[in-house]
Amino acid sequence: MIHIPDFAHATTVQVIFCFLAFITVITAFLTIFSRNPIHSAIYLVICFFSIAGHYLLLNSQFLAVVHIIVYSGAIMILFLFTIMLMNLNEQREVHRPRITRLGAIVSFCLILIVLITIFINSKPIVGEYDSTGEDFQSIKVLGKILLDEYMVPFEFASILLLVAMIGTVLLSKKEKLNK
Amino acid sequence: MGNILNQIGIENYIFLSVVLFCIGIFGVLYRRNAIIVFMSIEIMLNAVNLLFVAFSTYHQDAQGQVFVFFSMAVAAAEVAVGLAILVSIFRNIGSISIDNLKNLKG
Amino acid sequence: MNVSTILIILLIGAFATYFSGDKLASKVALLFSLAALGCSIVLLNNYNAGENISVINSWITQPKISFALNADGLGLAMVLLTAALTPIIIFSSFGNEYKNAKAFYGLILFMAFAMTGTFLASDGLLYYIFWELALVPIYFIALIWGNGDAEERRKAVVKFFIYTLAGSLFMLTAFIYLYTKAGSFLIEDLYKLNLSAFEQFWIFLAFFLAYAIKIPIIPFHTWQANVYQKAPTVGTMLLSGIMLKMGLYSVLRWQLPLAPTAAKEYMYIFIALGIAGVIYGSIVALRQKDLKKLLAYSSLAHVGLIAAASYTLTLDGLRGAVLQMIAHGFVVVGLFFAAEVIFRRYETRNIAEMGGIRAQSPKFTSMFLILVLASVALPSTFNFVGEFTVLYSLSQINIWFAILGGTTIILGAYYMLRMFQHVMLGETNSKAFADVTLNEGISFAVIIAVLLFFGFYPKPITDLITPSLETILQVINKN
Amino acid sequence: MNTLIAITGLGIFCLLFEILNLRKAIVPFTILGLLGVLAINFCEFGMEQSYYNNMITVSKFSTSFSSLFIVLTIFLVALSHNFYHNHPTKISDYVAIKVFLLAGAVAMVSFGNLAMFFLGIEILSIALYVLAASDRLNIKSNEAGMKYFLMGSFASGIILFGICLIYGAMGSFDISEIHESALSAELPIWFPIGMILVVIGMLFKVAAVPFHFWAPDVYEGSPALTTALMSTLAKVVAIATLFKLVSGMNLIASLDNQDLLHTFEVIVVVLSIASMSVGNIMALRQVNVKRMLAFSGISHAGFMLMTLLTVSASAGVLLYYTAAYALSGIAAFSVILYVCRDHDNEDITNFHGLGKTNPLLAAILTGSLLSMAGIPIFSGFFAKLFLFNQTIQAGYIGLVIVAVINSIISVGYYFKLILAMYSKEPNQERTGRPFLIYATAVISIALNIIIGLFPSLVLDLLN
Amino acid sequence: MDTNLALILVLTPLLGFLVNVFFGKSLGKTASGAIGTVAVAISFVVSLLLFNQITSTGKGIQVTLFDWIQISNLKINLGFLLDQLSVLWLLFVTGIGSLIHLYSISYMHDDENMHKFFAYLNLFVFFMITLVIGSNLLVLFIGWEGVGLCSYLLIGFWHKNQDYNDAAKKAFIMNRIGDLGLLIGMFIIGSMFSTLDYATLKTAITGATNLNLPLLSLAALCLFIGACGKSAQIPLYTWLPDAMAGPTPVSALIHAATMVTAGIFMVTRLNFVFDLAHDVQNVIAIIGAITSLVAATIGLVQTDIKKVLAYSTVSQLGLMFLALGFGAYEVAVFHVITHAFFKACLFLGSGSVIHGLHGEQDMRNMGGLRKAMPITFWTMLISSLAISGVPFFSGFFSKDEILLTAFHHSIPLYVVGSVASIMTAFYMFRLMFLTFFKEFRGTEEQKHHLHESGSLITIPLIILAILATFGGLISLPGNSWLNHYLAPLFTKVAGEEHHLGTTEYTLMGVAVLGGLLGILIAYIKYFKQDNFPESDENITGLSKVLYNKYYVDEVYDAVFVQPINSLSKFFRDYIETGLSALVFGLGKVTNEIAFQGKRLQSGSIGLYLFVFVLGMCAIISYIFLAQ
Repeated sequence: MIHIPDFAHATTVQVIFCFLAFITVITAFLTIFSRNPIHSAIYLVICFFSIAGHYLLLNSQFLAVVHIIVYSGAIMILFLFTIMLMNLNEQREVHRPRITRLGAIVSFCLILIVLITIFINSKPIVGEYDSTGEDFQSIKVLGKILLDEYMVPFEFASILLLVAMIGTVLLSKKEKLNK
Repeated sequence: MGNILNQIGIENYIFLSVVLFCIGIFGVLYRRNAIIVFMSIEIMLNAVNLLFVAFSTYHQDAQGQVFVFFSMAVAAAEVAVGLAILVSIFRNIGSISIDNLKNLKG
Repeated sequence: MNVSTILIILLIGAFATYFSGDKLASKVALLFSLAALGCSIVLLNNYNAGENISVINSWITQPKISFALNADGLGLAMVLLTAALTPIIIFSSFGNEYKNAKAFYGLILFMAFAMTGTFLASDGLLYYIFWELALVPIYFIALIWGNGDAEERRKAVVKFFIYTLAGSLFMLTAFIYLYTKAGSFLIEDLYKLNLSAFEQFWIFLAFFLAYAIKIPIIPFHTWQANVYQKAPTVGTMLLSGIMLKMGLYSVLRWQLPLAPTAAKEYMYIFIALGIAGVIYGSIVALRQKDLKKLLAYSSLAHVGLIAAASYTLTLDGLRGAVLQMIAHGFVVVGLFFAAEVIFRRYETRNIAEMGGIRAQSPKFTSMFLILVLASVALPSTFNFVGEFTVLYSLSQINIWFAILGGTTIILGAYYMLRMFQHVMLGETNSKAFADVTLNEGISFAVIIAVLLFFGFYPKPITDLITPSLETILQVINKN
Repeated sequence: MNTLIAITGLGIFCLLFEILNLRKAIVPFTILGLLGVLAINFCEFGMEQSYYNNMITVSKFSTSFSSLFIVLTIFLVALSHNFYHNHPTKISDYVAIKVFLLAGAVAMVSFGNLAMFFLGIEILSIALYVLAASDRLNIKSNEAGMKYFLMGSFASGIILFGICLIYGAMGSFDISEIHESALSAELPIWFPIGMILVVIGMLFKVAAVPFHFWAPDVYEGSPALTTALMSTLAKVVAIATLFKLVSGMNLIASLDNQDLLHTFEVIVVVLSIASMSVGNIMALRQVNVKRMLAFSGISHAGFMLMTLLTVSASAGVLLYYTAAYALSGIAAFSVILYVCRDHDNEDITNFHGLGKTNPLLAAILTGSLLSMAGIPIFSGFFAKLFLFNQTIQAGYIGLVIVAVINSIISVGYYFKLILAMYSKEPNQERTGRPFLIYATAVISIALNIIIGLFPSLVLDLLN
Repeated sequence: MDTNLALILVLTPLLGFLVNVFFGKSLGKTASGAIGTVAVAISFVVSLLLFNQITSTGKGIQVTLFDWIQISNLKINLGFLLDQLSVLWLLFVTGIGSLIHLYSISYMHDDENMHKFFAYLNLFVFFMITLVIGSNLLVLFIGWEGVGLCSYLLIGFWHKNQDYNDAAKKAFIMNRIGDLGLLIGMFIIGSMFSTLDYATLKTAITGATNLNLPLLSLAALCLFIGACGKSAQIPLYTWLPDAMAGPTPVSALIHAATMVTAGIFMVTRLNFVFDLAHDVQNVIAIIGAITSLVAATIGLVQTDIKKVLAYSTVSQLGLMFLALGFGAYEVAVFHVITHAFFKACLFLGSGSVIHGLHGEQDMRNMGGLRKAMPITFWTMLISSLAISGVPFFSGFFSKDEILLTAFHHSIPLYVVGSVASIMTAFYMFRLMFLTFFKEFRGTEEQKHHLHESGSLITIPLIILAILATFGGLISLPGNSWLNHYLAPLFTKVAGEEHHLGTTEYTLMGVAVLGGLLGILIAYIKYFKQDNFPESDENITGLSKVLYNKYYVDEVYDAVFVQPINSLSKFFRDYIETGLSALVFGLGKVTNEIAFQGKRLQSGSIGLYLFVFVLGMCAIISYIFLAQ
């Protein structure tokens, strides 16, 4: 069952969680509903920051930092850069048929209801969450795992980035056509 | 310090993620502006990342967090390629509305 | 030396023909087909001498599929039919000029290869493969070298292909189902199966669909007339002379023994269907304007009778069916060749535009008439032997079957003589009609000789096929 | 593992060649290199081994599928020479991307950890997005790239969500651990949900109904060589990976444990039927050959999905089917590349009279289409045979009958192309006999026939 | 020795046929005619030898050549049986055959295809011999269908005329209807007794204790249908008058003397079967009587000389069947023989007339030929007297025996037969008067060319006239050589001869008077009163019905031919197209679905993703929420 927080006796952590969750959801919605892409981008950044807040709440500081750097920093800048480049800030979306919106809303509700129902129906987790007390998410541990156990995927991710890089170059490179 | 999930519960993280993920899906379906659609996909990926971290705490295991790094790398690569494609479309047809992409059909 | 030799000769022949170039192709093809004929005669000799000429090699281990060729009397008889008709068909085409002849003759030999394989295969899957392989060459022969309006031909040929393929795929399903029961595709193992009546019913039906379309039995015949009409005559000969015998042969070899209970239970329905085909085909043939179409419907009527006989499950029925298959194979090839001979001179197949040929070409007329008479089963031709046996077997089941089936001798005479009258007789035609050339004459002569010889002395064939038919009947009656 | 390393190295060499200005050597070198990789891969065959904390697991399954991928890539690289003739400055990029794509593909069938799987599929996808959009001045190519990208990342998101739920249930990304704990009684519902989401994501990649809509549009819009890649390599990789996921993570047993197996099988049957039917029926009215082959690919996906019903026994069958399908696809596409090289579309009219102007190519295309239609001696027939056999043995005779009906429908459109080649008059001159295209076509159709005549060669690898 | 003799007998005509087919044209007309004639003559000589042998030994000769058709329970040999019956038939077949061949040399001399004519005639003789001497029903069937074929070929000999071809086709098809009956009869007999061999069959039937008589009757009925077709009985008789389209020697040989008697031969051959089937015998008698009456009435008003003879033939055949129906096989055989003589003579005579008039066959355009063609006139007169039953000519004895037999069994049938006989006398002499008396009514041109035919034509006429006169001697009432000769064939008491009592003599007298009455009426009407038949359009009333043969052809056409043709059209235009459309329809429906499906594939990413999400929802909820 849904664990309904007892607001009267809510702990600080619970209040923070609710607040952050609220911000996350609202800004995510606003990202979608904003007419102006720049506004969307701003809302998205806020959304990402709130997610970083969740990470902090879960005590994974390193990840939060990386998240902010990658998303709010790199990716968002990329988005904004593109928006500027295309001069889209005031572009109104052309005719958006009602059927599309209806379809979107229907599928949103549907998938949400289905997923939520399944998770509600599932066996609840009972008892205490175990806490080994061991350090499992400090930079040190993460580094060990990433560069030792997960070395191959780590290297492989470089290939992923290489491919993305070559691809982007390929897509943007002008060439002399010798037809 | 005890497990933080004792105070919040893993279910709530799941629900939050699901809601966020569905908002992402909704965005993809709802908007016709390709950039916003990209952003919606980012929301979807972030919803999953959040859940990864929650599960990582749940299992007291760092692998989930490590996976988030990969996920971020993937997201970055995708966005790069996606925007490159978008730019080239914009150069060709001067619009980024995905409604204009209906030449291929039937 | 075993039966695979024939297959190898034909296959090599197909490639050799293709690589010999357009000019030589027809001769090379003839040579190889004659070699195959010689080889099959030698094999027949060896077989009669008691030598083992079968082959069995394992091919695919999982699922277990063997390269098994078994030549019993029935198989050999059909192989001989194929081997004898192929050179005749090739030789009969010498009067025509074909574009890209190397491919044309190569395909003919390839088709002969596949059909021979079908008659020999004793592994269900191998059989199926040959069965399907035979379909591809005739598709191209009809498509590329056919005649008439290209669009209509395309339609007819594609319909033919899809239709026959549709039927055979259900057969494949049935085979696979049998395999899951028997663990092998070998015919002996399949014969040993004891299936429930329900299973047998469906298997019988699946096989029936394949064969009913191929033979064809009404109402699955709609592809036939159009394809016969549109295909080049060589293709029509291959189709009607040999290929539809594949269907009939398969009824005997596969369908009946694999589902004997169903065969016995539904016998009457299928006999009735065959006989309905006889009457229907004959009646439709009456009012055909196109010579080849008329012959196609006549073929429909004849094979209906053969099919009906096959389903009687009596030795007479099976034997009559086989005899009639062979006889019909020869006669129908001859008749289509006659149509081609006329076409070479008049460039038409429309009966209304013919007539009055007899006065100009007595030799051709005589040969044509003999073929017509053989086709209506005049005693002293091979067809009579077959038809008599067939009708006799039907009369043993129910006298009405024989009476209704026997209308073929009345209706057959009606449409064939009517056709002969309008094509050959009447006031001398204003267009000149050269009498048959030597080449054409030889083809006719060979066919006629065969028909007459076996008309009086069918014993060699009867002796050849009877033991294997008895074996099949034993399997049918095992429980 | 060595295979993966070698492939990656080869990709980097390709990039180096561009820098060293050895453009002309790229294609031959890559082909030779890939042949070497193939040899390395062969050496690994039969050695059950896992590398680097079980990140990569080499098994018969992975090596045999990897070999297939490598062979396909060799063909695709060989075809690149002529295809990118007009883009000399980009050829290294193209070839390198294909080689990296191969690396992703190999990772997808030999992963031992879901991280490798995810990275592999992303490398594959991103490479494909790029290749689809690579004709940057062509709006259709752009559109294809965009559509593929949007839907692909959407699907990636779903796969990621699935992986996340699996992790949530298992606490691990390791395949062998998941395999073991999949049968535990206290398994949270997250695992099957996650698995189903992953499966759905993969179904998107293999273009099964109802996740197939991207395929025709993307196939049509992409440059022909990319379409060849998608319809052969990418599809084969996706289905192999799907199979490995389902078998490797013990999904069937786990579902059985939770009484969900029946509904899952129903879903598979329904999707398989739907894919076959939709693919075949929709293909009937297509005039663009690539689009037609896209729908044909959808229907073949439906056929291949049937293997999921008999996971324990059908790895060999799947390998055979994919090999047969991909080889005939390569043969078909090499002819299409030849015929349509000077056209901006791939309409059937371009094929008119090919039987007269280029009989060899026409014969090869005919052969490959016959193989796809399942006419004997071509391996496509045996593929269907083994598949049907397997499925009937599992008791799904109804499914097989539907499959049979679909095979019949499929003949309708395959023969449309054959008809165009043989029964229409040529409408253009076709000059030039590019060696690599001819060689690729001949070799691939020859391989197709060889494995048709000796199916045990392939079939017994995994039995 | 016997085998060789039998083979020579059979194969000589075949050889003649082959020689004429392959070399006839180059040999020239006379040579080919000579070869044809000699071939048959040799057979005739062989027949004589065999006849000699049979009469001396009294035993039949059985010759077996080889196995022919194998059927599980019955094995059919290709073999010959030469016994009294077959040798008798052989004698007149080859004998009359030789004469007609001889006649044809002259008659057909102007025809460019004369070698073919002789080839066909030889082929006919070959098949006829096979029919007669076959040792089992199936060999008989070879000949049976073979003669049908030759009949087809010879009726349509002048193949440029499509009407003749139609007649030929009609003959063949009508025969085939009968043949089907014969086949079915054979099947029944084969399955009952496991043999088709006459000798074995006879022992089987006579020795059997509990026969399935109804089934045997059915077999007999079927066999009789076969005989009806071949011997032109109701309802299958209409082909025979049309068959007159062929050259006259053909009509004489095939359609009067030999082939049409095959039915009688077969019934006589299988007398032991028919003896057991009394109902069928009654049917045979009734049909025979009706046929003879109907044909005779039609014959009354025909104006074509050959048509008159044709209907006369049908009528006479009817009389023979009347006899068969009463089990009086030897009587029927006797009439067959005498009929062969006088009818052949009549046909050849009419041929001579037609030859003299260059193809004119309408009696309205003849007359007064007596002087120009005396030999023809006299021979025909003799034959007419014979057929009319004038005493002491052959026909008198045979016809009288039939009527006697009929009288003993059934008075009504006797009356019918007698009326038919009177009519016969009438129309025969009508023919004679119209043709040979009065003035010539043809054109001047024809008149100018009138002449008696050559000796090759007249010699056969004379021989046949002699035979027609004295042929009756072989079976004189009270002392019948024929009956003794045939006795071994029959199971019943051999030819229960009628004792010549008062009744018999009275009946004889009545018959003679009847015949004379017929002649008298004809004399009054066509000689005294100078009537001659109206031209076609002026014929009215009953005559018109008769002249148009009771409209039987039209009825058959409307009842059988037209429905089959319209059925054929219906099948072709509707059922075939319908079935075809059904198959194509499946394809069309699939195509239509595809067309609708294409609209779903609209190119919109939104839609694609929407379906994606819906599919995902459906799958997840089905798996996890369905329980």
